[in-house]
Amino acid sequence: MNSSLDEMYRDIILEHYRYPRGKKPIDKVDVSTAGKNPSCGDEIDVELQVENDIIKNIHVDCKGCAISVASASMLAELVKDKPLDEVIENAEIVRKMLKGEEENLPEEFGDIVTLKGVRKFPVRIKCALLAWLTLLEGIKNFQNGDGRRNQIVSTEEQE
Amino acid sequence: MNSSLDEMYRDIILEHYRYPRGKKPIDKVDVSTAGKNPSCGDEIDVELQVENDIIKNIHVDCKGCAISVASASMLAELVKDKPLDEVIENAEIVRKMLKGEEENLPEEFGDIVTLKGVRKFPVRIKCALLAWLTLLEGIKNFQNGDGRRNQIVSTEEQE
Amino acid sequence: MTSDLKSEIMTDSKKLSFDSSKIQDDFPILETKINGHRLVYLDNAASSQKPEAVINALDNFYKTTNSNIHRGLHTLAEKATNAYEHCREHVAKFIGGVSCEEIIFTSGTTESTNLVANSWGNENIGEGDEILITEMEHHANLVPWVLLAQKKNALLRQIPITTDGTLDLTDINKLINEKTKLLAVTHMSNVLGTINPIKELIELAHKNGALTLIDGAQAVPHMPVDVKDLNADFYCFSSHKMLGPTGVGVLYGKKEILEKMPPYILGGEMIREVSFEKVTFNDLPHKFEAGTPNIADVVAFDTALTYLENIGMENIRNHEIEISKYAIEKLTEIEGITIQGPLDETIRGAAISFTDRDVHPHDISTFLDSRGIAIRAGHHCAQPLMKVLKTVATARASFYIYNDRADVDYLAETVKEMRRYFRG
Amino acid sequence: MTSDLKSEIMTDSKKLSFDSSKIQDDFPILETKINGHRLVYLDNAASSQKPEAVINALDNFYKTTNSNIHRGLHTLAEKATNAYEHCREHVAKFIGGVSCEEIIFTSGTTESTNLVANSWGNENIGEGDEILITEMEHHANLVPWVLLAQKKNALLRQIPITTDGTLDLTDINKLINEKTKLLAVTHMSNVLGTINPIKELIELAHKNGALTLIDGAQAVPHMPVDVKDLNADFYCFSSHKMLGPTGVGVLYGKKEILEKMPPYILGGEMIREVSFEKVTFNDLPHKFEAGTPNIADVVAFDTALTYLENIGMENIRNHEIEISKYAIEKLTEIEGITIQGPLDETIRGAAISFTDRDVHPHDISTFLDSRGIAIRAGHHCAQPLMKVLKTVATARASFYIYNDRADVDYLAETVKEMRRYFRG
Ligand SMILES: Cc1ncc(COP(=O)(O)O)c(C=O)c1O
Ligand SMILES: Cc1ncc(COP(=O)(O)O)c(C=O)c1O
Repeated sequence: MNSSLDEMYRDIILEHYRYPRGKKPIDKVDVSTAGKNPSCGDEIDVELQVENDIIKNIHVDCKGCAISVASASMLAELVKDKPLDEVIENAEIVRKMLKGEEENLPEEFGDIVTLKGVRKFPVRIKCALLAWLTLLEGIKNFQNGDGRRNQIVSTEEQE
Repeated sequence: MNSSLDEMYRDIILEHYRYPRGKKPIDKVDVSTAGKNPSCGDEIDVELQVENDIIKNIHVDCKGCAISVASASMLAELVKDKPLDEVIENAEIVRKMLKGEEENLPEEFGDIVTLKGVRKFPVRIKCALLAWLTLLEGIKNFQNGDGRRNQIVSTEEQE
Repeated sequence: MTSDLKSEIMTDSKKLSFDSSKIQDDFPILETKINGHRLVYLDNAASSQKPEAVINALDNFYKTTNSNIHRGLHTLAEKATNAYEHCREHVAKFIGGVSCEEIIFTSGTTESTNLVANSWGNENIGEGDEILITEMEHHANLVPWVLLAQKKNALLRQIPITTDGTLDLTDINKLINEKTKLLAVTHMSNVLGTINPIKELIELAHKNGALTLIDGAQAVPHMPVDVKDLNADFYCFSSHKMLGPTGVGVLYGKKEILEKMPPYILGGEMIREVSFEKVTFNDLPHKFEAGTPNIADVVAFDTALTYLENIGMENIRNHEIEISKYAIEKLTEIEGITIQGPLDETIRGAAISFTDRDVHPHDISTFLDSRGIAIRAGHHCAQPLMKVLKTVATARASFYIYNDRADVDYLAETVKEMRRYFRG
Repeated sequence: MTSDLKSEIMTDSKKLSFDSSKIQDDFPILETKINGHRLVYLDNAASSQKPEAVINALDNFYKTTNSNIHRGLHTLAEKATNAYEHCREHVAKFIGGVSCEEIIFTSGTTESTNLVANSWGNENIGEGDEILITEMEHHANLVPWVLLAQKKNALLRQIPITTDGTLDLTDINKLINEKTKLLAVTHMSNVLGTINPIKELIELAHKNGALTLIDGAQAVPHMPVDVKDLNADFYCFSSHKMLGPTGVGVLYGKKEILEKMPPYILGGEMIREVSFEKVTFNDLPHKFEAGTPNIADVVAFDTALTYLENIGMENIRNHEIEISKYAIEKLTEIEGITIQGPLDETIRGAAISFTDRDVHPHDISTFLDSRGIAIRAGHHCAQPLMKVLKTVATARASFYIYNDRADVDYLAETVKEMRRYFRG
């Protein structure tokens, strides 16, 4: 009973939700982006410290539902110490998985595969996407020499 | 079977429709009014020759359905040689009968009582009213010294 | 004329391209008795009847799925949202495979044309611009343009009609010119039945830089329509004329045009973010669908589309060509009766207007009704056309999938009886 | 928590002012199973469920009466017209005995407010004028005024709310002043449940020469409303929130005001005469009802009104006072849960928003749904209010006639279970 509920809120997700990673503020901020999900009200701030096109440090502050918080927490775990280009590819893989266009994730994605359960709740896919879209926007701005652009990303424009 | 149809199109009505009275043009026109029923398209011209506040002569030209033509024909028959004030009262009685507020008509109204059958067809009441409302408007204009006013009466405004 | 005649001549109906008498069984209302006679419903251009499947779809929605949509996270809200959006996909496919973002649900054709007039028209029509319509437009595709032209000091021009009820294209190259900003034309006339050469007109309009709006209220129910092939910029129609419920209409618009248009009705669901000072709008198509939509009726409209597809729009068109031909034949045989509109069944639909030299259309209608036949009489919301036709009203018999040759025979016989009745 | 609890505590429901469990039998959808549980539908502020009588009314209309209305002379057209107009009379009586000319059918509350903004507002709001709303408005009674104020360079002002979720009337004599042209206020908040002191506000507005529009979408379904006694100039509500079908709304307007207003949607039925140059409009209420209306749903709405009257609006109000009191009691007992809106059940309706200190409303909603409970979570189309409440969303349980104390108990137990689930 309620298998789809428990499939979405897997223990791993609830664990990330209760104890999100990346909460610790970082000293040096090279990229700063905010994202939101207007229809749900989820809000996120993503900050990166970038050295030689590698994410040295990440701070994520997400106010939202369990899914958006857990997804942001998993993101923080995954992208630390990775080159920007690889992170962009990773984000694309997650987007595809959430949309049902990708089934198997590389080993290194770890817990992230548990976000699959969201697919049974189409309205919640946006929540899981929020952190990833915000990160992508930040990287794009950074690569355009505009890492601290003060524009808020909205999931509804980007999906 | 079809009793309500035959009640509306009584033989007398069909007879008036086939051979309408008041068709003959008159020489001296003191009052001239046009009326129409925009939703149906019925149109009527009523012309009066008035002497000492008495309708000496009447010409009615009605293009419309059997009911509006017959009603106009009966009107022509009834009002000839009558004082204007009495005609106004007569028209009011007809209006009341058509609206179901009056059951018995004075003897002199003759065939007009057969218009009662229209009450079973509410959309057609306007047709039966057209000639009477147009006549009333003409008399009103005449009494205001404006018998040839060029404004078209519409049943939909007046009902 | 008794209803016995009906069954006698029923056998003829086999000649039609599908079996209308079988289809009749799907329409519960056709069992109704009207003034002691079986209902012969020939008022389809005003509104069609509904098959049991559509009525059941409504019933089923309210009994199993009903909920408000879009913003809900619970099971019913999701089911209702999916059912609603499924119809949008279906409509998009039905009219030629356009994108869902290009399908806006309205309350009817009238609201669809008004949306374009108020949103696109208000921003894009200016002084001296020309809007081109035809002399055969329904008020829904006329009044918004009359008033917009007045408001903007623009010129409203009309393509005239010939005596056979088709568009007179003699001066078309003057009528469509570089000042023309919009061509708004009916695909099929609700009075004359005429099917207009829309594709050619659209091409000509585009050559002159004008946009095009097609009033498809009478076309989509009766023939295959591919808005992509037509290359229409806007295309409007109503559910209730094509077996669906009342209260639902469609506006198709090309995405790049819709995207630039300001919203029309303001409220919930059409905004992205709002404060007391600032509003940002939602994406297409939601930008144009404010408030709680007519959810249940949209869901049931989906079923109506399926029903029509199962019969096949091509078959429906063929059926109506046959029945028009037969009806025109039968009616023109009757002394005193004149058909208003083209007599060639291949360039017209099955909405057949006629007048009687001696009897007013309202009397015709009342008489036919006493024999169980529902037709419409009046100006059919096309007053300017009536003036062109030099009449105040016509009687109109309009046929659909459940009508057969027996219905035509019964109509013709009853018209004859009617003439005897009134002429004495 | 299993659904057994539900039947165990069912006995309690007798204390309510009428027997909701009997009423439940009239609503077929309530037998639906949601994720293995009986449906407990607490999303009534979004849309209510429909009794069998209303569903049957639709079915019956399409099977016996369906036709387009007004212009038809045949039997079905007349029957359909009568049925449609009968509902208008019924609505006129239902809201206090106004005239039929003052009742305009729209597609919903949203279209009703937009009609007023576009027709009355566009003509009567000018630069420097003030429109006064409140901080608790639904987007339907907010966005039209934000954009109208922008367009006209008018000022949009808001009556603030207090921390207990009622209107803060401290500065009301400044907020309503001689510049105020319109006061547009919700009768009952869809988020907070607050019932506003409409009658006093209307009086104050009138003293200052302003007109008043009341958004009654949440009030008319739940309590007796007499627009004459309130002396409202405009009053709007939706059928789908009061047991009726989707796609029908009402705009009540005082006759002398409606008469002066230009029409809104243009097309058939709303005009008297039209040529290519000139248009004259039909009488009220038809002037505002262009095109084929949502006939079947209006006819079924009539049945919804009868159903409500048979229960009695006073009884419904009492029922909801009782159930609100009980729900507030039960929910406030739960550690971490905060009710948003007044706690005094006598000044509020049964739309009860709450937040959880630890769990996001969307997670609450998804969890409750897994147990068969339908609530809504989000901004409820009241984004500015969310800002005032310093939250991004709330969870909202909204009750109606078929909900009983057992539903409240089950909700409270499931909320507790939900907290255990998410907090670990
Ligand atoms: C207070 C209030 N006003 C207006 C509306 C809009 O009603 P509708 O969506 O039926 O147009 C709603 C319902 O969503 C509401 O709760
Ligand atoms: C050609 C045409 N256009 C527009 C309309 C208006 O459609 P609706 O009344 O559904 O808005 C009609 C139907 O009456 C029509 O026949």
